[in-house]
Amino acid sequence: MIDFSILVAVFFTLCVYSFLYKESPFWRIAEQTFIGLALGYTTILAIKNIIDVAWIPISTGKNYWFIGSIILGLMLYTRFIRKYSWISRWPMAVLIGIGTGVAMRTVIEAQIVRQISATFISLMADTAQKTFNNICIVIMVVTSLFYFTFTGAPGKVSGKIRTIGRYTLMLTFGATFGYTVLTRMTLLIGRFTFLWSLGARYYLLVIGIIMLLALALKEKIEKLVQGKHSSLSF
Amino acid sequence: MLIAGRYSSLVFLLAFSIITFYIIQRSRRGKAPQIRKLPAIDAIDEVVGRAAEMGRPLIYTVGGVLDNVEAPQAITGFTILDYVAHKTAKTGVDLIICPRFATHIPIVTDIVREAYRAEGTLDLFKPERIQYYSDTQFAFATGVMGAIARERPASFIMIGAWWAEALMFLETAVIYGAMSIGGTANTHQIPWIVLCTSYTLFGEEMFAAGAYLSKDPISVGTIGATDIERYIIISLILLGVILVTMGIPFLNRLLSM
Amino acid sequence: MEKYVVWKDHRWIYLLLIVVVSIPILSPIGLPVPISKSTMMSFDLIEKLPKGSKVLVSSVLAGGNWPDLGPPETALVQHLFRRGVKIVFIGFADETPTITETTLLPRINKYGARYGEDYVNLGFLAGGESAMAAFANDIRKVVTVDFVLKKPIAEIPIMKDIYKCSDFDLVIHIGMAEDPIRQYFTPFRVPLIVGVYGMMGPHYIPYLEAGQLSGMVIGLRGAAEYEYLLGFKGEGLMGSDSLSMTHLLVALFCILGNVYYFITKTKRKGDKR
Amino acid sequence: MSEFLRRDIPLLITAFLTLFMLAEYFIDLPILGKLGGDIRSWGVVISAFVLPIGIVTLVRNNVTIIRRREKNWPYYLWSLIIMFTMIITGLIGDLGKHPVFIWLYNNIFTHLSSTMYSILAFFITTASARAFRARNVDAALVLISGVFVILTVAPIGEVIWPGIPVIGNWFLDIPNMAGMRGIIIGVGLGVLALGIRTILGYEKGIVMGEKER
Repeated sequence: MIDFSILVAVFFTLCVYSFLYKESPFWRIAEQTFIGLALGYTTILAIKNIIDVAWIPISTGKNYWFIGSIILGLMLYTRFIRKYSWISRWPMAVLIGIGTGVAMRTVIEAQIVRQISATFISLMADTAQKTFNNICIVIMVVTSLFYFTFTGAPGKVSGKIRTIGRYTLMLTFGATFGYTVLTRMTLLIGRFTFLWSLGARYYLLVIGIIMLLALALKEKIEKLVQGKHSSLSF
Repeated sequence: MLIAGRYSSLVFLLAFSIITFYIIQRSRRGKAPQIRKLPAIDAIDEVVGRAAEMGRPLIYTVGGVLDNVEAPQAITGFTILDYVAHKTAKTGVDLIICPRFATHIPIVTDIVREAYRAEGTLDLFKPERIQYYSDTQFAFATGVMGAIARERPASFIMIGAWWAEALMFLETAVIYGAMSIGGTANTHQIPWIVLCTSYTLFGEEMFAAGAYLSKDPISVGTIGATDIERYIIISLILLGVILVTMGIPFLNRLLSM
Repeated sequence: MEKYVVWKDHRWIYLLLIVVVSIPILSPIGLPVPISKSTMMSFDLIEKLPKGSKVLVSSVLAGGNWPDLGPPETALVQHLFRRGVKIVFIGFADETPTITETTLLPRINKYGARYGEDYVNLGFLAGGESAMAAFANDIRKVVTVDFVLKKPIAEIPIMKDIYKCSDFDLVIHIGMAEDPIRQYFTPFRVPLIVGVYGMMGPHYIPYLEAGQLSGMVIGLRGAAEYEYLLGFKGEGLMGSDSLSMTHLLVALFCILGNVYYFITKTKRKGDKR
Repeated sequence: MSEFLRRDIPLLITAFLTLFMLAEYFIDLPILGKLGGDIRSWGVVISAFVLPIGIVTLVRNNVTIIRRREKNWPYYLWSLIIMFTMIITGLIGDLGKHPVFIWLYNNIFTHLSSTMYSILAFFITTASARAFRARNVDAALVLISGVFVILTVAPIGEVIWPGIPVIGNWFLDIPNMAGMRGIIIGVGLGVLALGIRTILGYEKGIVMGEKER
């Protein structure tokens, strides 16, 4: 008995991977379905969110001020009317003002003050290894901070300091490179764990082979289709 | 009156606000801080020079959504494009531009046309060399990959807010032997750009190059102010380290007030 | 084309990767998983949580990032249910409440926890960091009803004495780490553990070292370590062999590619002379 | 007058709200906290309205493509059909609880979105084989620390040689920690500078949209 849900899931997964072999109608179906479903889903969640956060407080008579926020929310949509699109700047200004203020007030302690005091480490620690590490940390923090200064005079010494800073940052990007491989391979493993799972394995082989054949003979199929429907360009 | 435990943040906020306000005011009155000649600009000159020398095209892509947090990176991309367009107008290099979003097309077209008019070679300006593919990520990336394979450029420059698509066309640029320069503030994409290009502008260095070229008083003023703030932070760290090494945790307690 | 390119048609490399990722899935090898410091810190902190203490689990879990964020959140939430603490779920991505109900909770042994008394799902708030700040400072002002039963917050037993972020004994955030540090830890000083995307791990090491994070579980690798500590075989441990093989492949390509490059480079320099 | 409404009011709103959020955080006045809570709850409501803007933009783009019969127009038509199916089934009965809505989400959407992001694993592998070369010192340093960190993340690293995780973790805890701290402070200064410019009204960018620039 064919499990239609697994069949559809395997089909769309392989449609995306068909992009690796050849750009084809399979890929375009997958891409457009993804965009359509994503926006359809977001709409429902947005409506649900508006009801929970704005409509219910008003309908239960809790707080009539919320009507103001709904009006501001609707003002966003004036951006689609050319003549009045400037009105949408008011609600955008509210969002940007809150967002900037909320991030700014705590970023000072979280990303500046606390990071400075965390770098107060002794250069004569208990073990030789720790002392070496602490010296490296202090030098590397100071040089990578100094690397991003642009108005000082371009002297020999400042050039040397900036080079150390740039090399530190390169080692930092190496670590990011290492862990980015982790994220990308994780997503790949997640997909193939599903494709090789007992339920999906047979669909993988059947749909996979059919799709490979269709892609291999893509050019021939297109000539065939071209003959019949000149307007439909696949 | 003030909430305890937040005094040090408030002191930093007030101090840095005054520094930023003062430096921007001075720079708007004409006394802007001097940004040093950045190695990035030399790298861009070298890459444009290579395209002129080999008589092959130069592909320039600019990325970043205009109406959100990515806007500053897109603007820097436009500023550097203006600089490059002036150079290609002078040297007659075939400049191809691949804008990331449809909203970039009018802006990019104006920049290049004005640059060619300013250099007096308006006849060399060809609007069809501005090739737009799609707003969606992978369709844009495959479009740029196709352009690189088709045009076989000598040089490739990509400035802006890049995401996963960066690696796709960077690899193609390396395979086809283009000498390339990359610039972004998205730290998660910098490893690829460093590994595939001859020079990388990352984070503030990209904004500094933009300010150096645009001479916009507010951007140059902001960079001057942030430099002073960095010198303050560096001296605080060095002072703190010395005090802690001598066993005086005075600065620690001061900063955690 | 660059002369020293090893593979003309890159699609053979795709096939090789598919083979390398599939073999360990079909026949696992079972390599040991060393435990890292950041995962150990998280496990020890939750292990010491007294029964009945209140924990906030805020997350941006979604279909697209499930393989990266799902396993860490599953391991952490499984440990919370085992400790018998009270859990409040809140989502900051539009899919989070749905995927928490349909995918996350069904695979967790809840040790008889009852919805409403021991755990509750407060749904989704739009607005990113600003919504997080709004939620942390005054929950009842932005959340009116819960996600599952649609009951007003005041009538839900678990929410009886919870008004703002400081009423929680521990906060766990799944997603990025900087906005929870700015909106949960910095203003309220509540201990914060994060489950983050693998690629963001290195970016948050300074916060761990500065004491702003009390623990961090980094992507699938962190989840595998945590599952090993909890003693149950989830997606993390099942995927760790494939993780080894695929990483080894990339590392070998980097090494061999550069060895080949330097050999041909010296040969090329030789021709020029 | 219209200039005042069009440009100055939005800038004043942004500057005032940024300042208010700062005042609420630093000054110990309960009234500020209460008002701040109200403003933020307004923000959450407005943000909810931002989400569907993507739909209006997409529908507008797709309709123009379909009307002009541009290349691949049938796919854009399909995109609208599947989107409205999702919206209509989502609206029937309890919001987002209709069986077809949940089926489309579980069996197509989640698979599509995680597969889309997994495709990058292939590009990393080909790029590491063909493009990642130590052409200059920068790339060499990224490769050295990169390879050690990759083999530290993979459990097999320790099996090959116990020294790998020791070196890998050193790269992670010392140079990476120091370099990232420099970047974090830099980003902090950037957020601060953007905030200060917003309060001073120099930051027209995001509020005005691209026409103004």
